[in-house]
Amino acid sequence: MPPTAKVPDTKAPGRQDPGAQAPGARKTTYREAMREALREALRTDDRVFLMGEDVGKYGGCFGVSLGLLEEFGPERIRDTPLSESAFVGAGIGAALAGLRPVVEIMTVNFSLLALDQILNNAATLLHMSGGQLPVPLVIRMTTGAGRQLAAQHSHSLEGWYAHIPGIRVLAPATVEDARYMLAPALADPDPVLIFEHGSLYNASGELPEEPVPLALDSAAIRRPGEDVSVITYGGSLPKALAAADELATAGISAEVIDLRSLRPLDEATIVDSVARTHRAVVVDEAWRTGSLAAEVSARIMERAFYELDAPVERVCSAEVPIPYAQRLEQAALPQTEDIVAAARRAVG
Amino acid sequence: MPPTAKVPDTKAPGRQDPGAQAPGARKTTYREAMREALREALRTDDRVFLMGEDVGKYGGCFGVSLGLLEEFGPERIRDTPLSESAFVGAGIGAALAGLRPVVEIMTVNFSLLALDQILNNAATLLHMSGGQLPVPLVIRMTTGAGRQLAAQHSHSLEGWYAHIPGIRVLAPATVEDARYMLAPALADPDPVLIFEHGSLYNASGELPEEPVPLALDSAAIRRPGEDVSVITYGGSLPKALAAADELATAGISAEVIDLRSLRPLDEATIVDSVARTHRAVVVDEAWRTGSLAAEVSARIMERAFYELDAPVERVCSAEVPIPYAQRLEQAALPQTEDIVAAARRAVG
Amino acid sequence: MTTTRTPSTGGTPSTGRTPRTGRTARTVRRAAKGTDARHHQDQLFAMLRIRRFEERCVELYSAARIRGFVHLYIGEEAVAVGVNDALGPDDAVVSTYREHGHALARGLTAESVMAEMYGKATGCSHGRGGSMHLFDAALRFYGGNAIVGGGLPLAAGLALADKMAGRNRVTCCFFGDGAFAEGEFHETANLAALWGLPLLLACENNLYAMGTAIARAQAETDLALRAASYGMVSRPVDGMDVRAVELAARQAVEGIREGTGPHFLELRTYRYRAHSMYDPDRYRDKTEIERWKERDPIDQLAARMRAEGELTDRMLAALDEEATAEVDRAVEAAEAAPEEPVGTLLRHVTSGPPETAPGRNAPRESAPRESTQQASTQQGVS
Amino acid sequence: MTTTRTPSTGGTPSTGRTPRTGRTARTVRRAAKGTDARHHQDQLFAMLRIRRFEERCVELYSAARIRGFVHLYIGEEAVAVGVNDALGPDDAVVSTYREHGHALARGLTAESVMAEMYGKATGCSHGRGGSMHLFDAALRFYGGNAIVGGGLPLAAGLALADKMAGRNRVTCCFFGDGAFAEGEFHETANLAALWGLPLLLACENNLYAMGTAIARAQAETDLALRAASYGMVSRPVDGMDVRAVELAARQAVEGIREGTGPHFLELRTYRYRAHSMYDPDRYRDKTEIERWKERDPIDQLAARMRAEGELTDRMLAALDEEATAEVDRAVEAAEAAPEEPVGTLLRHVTSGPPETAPGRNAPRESAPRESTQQASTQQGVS
Ligand SMILES: Cc1ncc(C[n+]2csc(CCOP(=O)(O)OP(=O)(O)O)c2C)c(N)n1
Ligand SMILES: Cc1ncc(C[n+]2csc(CCOP(=O)(O)OP(=O)(O)O)c2C)c(N)n1
Ligand SMILES: [Mg+2]
Ligand SMILES: [Mg+2]
Repeated sequence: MPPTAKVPDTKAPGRQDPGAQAPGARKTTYREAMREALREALRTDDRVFLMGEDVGKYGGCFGVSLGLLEEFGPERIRDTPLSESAFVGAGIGAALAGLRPVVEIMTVNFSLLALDQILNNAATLLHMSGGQLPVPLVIRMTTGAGRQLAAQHSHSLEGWYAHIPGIRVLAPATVEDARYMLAPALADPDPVLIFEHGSLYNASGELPEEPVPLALDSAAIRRPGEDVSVITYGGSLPKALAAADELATAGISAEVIDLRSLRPLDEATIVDSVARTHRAVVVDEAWRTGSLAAEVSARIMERAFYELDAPVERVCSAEVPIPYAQRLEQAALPQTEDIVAAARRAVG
Repeated sequence: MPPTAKVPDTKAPGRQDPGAQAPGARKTTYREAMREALREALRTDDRVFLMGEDVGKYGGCFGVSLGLLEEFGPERIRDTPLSESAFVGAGIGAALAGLRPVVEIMTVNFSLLALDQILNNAATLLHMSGGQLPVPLVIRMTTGAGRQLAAQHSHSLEGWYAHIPGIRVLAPATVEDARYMLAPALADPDPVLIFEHGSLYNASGELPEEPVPLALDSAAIRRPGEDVSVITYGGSLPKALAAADELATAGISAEVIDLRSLRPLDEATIVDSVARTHRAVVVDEAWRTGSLAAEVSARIMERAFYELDAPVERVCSAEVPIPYAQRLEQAALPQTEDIVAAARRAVG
Repeated sequence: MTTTRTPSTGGTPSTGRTPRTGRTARTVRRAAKGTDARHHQDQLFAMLRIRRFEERCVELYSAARIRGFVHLYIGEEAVAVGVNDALGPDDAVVSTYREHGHALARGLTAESVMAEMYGKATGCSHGRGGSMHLFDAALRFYGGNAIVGGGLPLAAGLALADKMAGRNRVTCCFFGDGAFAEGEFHETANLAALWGLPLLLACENNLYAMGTAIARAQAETDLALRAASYGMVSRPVDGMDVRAVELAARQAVEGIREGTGPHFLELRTYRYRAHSMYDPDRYRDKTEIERWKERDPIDQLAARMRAEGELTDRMLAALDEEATAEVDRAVEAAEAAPEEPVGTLLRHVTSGPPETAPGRNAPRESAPRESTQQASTQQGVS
Repeated sequence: MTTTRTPSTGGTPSTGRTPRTGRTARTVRRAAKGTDARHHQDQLFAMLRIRRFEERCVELYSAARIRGFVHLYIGEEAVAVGVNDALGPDDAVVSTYREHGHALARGLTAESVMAEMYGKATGCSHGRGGSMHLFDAALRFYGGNAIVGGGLPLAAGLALADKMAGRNRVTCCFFGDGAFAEGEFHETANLAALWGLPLLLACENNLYAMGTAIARAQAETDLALRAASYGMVSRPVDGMDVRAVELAARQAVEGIREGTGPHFLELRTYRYRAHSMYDPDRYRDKTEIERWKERDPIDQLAARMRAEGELTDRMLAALDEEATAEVDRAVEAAEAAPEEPVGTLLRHVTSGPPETAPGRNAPRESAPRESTQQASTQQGVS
């Protein structure tokens, strides 16, 4: 018998048809889409402010907030000292006191210094206080490897955050999600963490002129398919789509699912897909052991075991601190050909 | 096809027969067993010292190090200020410089403040330096809930640590393991984390007079059985054994596996057991999503899918910051009856 | 010293949420000579109330009516009462796991605190928090934090929000001498001083962090001196003298309201009891404890009031009786109060319905939000 | 100032591991008048060597021969060279991601550093580390840390081990003005001062943390003053003057060896280049950079040596040529060096054979340990 998991009441389908663009669609980058989202939030809600290391004068360590200081001033585009614990905690306090802070941690690697604040305060205050203290805080950070930044700058720890009850964890993988996830995140009364894979900032895509109201807790089927479900998120989505292309040439029809929300997980979409394809490959840039991919695999075990024609495959990073040398780094990370190989094994 | 996991060369079976006691066995507690292990290490190796908050005059927040200050003095039983990041980092540095520190973090809850040091330095230095800098450090901490200590003092985050390449993660669940895991941990050239479940300190058990050489990376079958494999570790072991007793009265023969090592996982013992029982229940006090139980389930999926007669069940904590009120707390934690129910579901 | 700026919550329990049904004491208070005398009586009562409450906790803990980690404040009452008397109802308080005194001084009822320690539904945190996690959003009492130093960054954020919103409010954060060594103190002190935040850093230096004496934890034991190095106004205060505490806190709060940024008070005090109910207290000389008891904050204030003709034995007995009666009622109410139904286990994990992936015993129905919730969200800026 | 206590490694590259094949320069040096003059030449050479190395890095980065994050030290050379000259071969150095200068001054060869940046097998970290993670256990150069402030606790531990083992060694930890705000600085400073650790806290105050000027990050910008509040000997130093740096570092190291506990140096310096190769440097006034360049450490030392008759144009040209030649050879060697085979991916994750649960591309055979490994484990206490 499956466990008593419950599909959230607020569930609404994510956009599952990225091919169909609204007329007047325009090309932009993931970075610019994030910036537009921030600008919109800052313009429409006085309570919103952006805080973090070098978000102001420097323009954000990956250039996301460039130009915002000039428009909104140093109070609302607030540079902080190198004090991750203090400024994340300050974000929590400011949220408690009615503001809507967007806190930027440069990368997930440094977020460990603020993890106590995130787990023990942000995620916990509502419950510990018996419902008195919601924390409407958004924390953004870059994640992932692939740019030869070596062992201390290449972690994919979003899976850890997905373990924490009380927070929502998002991983926008498309320009559209980068543009439109922030507004509902800010509207959420509880803490929301947004993970932006560093390799995506320069990715470009079409954006419809009209705002797209996005449901935060549904996965999106980025490519429908019949033979195998390739389940992934964030920076691995382009690789999964490339793998699906390649598999198609070999006559294997892969369905590519972008989780979008890492907590809560959209179990229904996953299970529904596996019930159709009977095979699944989970792609996750984190180290294999204890990865989010393990959770997805376990959920499929629990909810779709009798649908499976083959064991769920995981394609993850090698269990090694990410090395600097390009060949070693690439060897450590999940690659398109690994996904193809795993899908082929699954299909048998 | 299963992934290319490799059974470690050093593998030797753990003691799988806790019933047979050596003559001259004596009763002791888990707490005393830990203390004896520390005392032995301090006596036999000058390089060993114990460092942490209140390990000295106070005797350790759970009384483990009581009396050691008197025997070994304040240099080697070293009280620290409340500075988790600094004293854990200092342990790393001292290990690099040839000492063999045992660092005590009062509880896993506070270890988040030192997580950057553990992940980015202890676990990573050997690799980043191309093999030049092994870190022979042991870190001990208490974990787990069940004593009404509420949301900030009841975490079971050892699963997070099991995600980190470069470290070994141990969870002694028996008096014997409490007594004999420390020596091989100290002999390991790499960082070893030892998680002691707070509910075990007062547990008592028999200890043979002769030292028991323990293999660190093998799981132990604490109770052989045929119908279902109950896989667990640490503070949940007593509950799993109680569940097995109860199942036995209903004619269900449960094999109880104590993982002992959370990283590396002894996949061989798990797979071997499941290949015999064809059913598995994983019990883990952590929050369900992203728990170590997910990893065990995913490994069984990958290595023993075709052996399974039913989906692997997980019995974990409810996804809620652990509440103070006794009934709520107990409702949040895995209980013997939950394990029984899961095993019954698995057996069908 | 006048009480004109004294807010009506907190340490002056004749108003606010504290039920004051002790007829005798009220009569006594009415008979008091002037404003000062009355204020002193209020302070005496506030300290007695905390003391009696915690003495009862000892008994209840031994009887296993309350559980978990319980940290007593006995001996340190002047700090909570004196500081709270300097704060207004719009100000905020962030506290520690040793926070019964702060909570009671802030105006939480003994009943709601006691019920919380019983883990009952009527507790101020609906039984989720216990002794270490008392909250009251309406009183701007932000808990209750069991991570040493964990409240400091949060307090800076509350202060930041006030500053950004142009509200002339103060956030007071209590923390211990032990917490001073945590990185969080340093990061918060720097941030607060850098940004000129309206933050009162109230360091309760009781000379020990668990079993570790301050000289074995701090390279520089003059904490006020160390704090001053951040460019904050900073001073040591006799934390056993409620008047000294109140005066220093008032000056600090005034300075903060005038925009001089964060202030630091090193409140030198002492806990008579062990660190927690688990602690066998092996690390202190018993004579040290006795010496501090000679400067007991309640005895000191009572003696001074007597000398100034503000207190008679009868008045003291009446105040004490009232405090005891309130505690009695709190215990009675807590004993009688209902427990939170197990079916509510997943409530308050998120603000919406319970999360997607509940564990065991997950109730399938979503739970309505609490009314207190509204009070706290109404504090929005715009 | 004499050089009697000058160790033979590090900033005096005529010994140690730095290959000195430049015949001209050696001849020049031999001709130098006395010990002082020779020492100054060594320092000049050491700074030139770092400068030329990093100028080449700029080119190589543009040509995509080296990758990742690269942080240049240009302008700050006097700090690395002056401090290292005060350290002995048994002392230890812990550094940051901006550590080419520290590594080269410590005596790592340009070749091993360059090869590391190329990600080659001959690199000092076997290609695992890159620019931000240079290591050399034999030289007690403990890296290379890309977490701001992350090296501080580790350095305290190295110093603690020395103190416990009764070894009269010093650990020097470099970190920036930005790192000063991290909790790790505070915790480490307190711990080191409390325990009297033989630790030299070498704070490189280059006025910026990425794009954040010090006044926008530190409530008290006089960092030496702040550090003194921990009860450490602490002083500001002109970090553009290698002699001033060496003198201050020598005094500090002597004090530390005499058992006076940790010392703090605020080395006031400036980076000419952007924070990293990614940084468009929008946050600084170009005239500010020009003003600092007028106090260039290499030019300053050269001018002083000229005035003292210790340097001629020809000598300078020869030194420069030698530095350039070493860098040329390093680049050549790095270009030619082999890459680490992909099959070694899982090597060095643990000291034993690769872990149980490798990910993709896991080699099935276990890998032998490196020989450098032995050097570092031989440092055991007993
Ligand atoms: C980060 C962290 N480390 C350790 C503990 C365990 N602990 C609880 S209270 C305490 C002592 C704190 O001392 P101090 O700050 O002086 O406050 P006091 O208890 O004296 O009021 C310790 C070590 C904790 N709760 N959090
Ligand atoms: C904990 C952490 N936070 C943020 C960063 C990103 N970062 C790298 S260097 C740097 C600035 C550090 O400034 P400083 O300490 O003054 O050293 P400098 O670069 O000036 O030498 C920042 C913010 C990081 N690497 N680690
Ligand atoms: Mg204290
Ligand atoms: Mg700097």
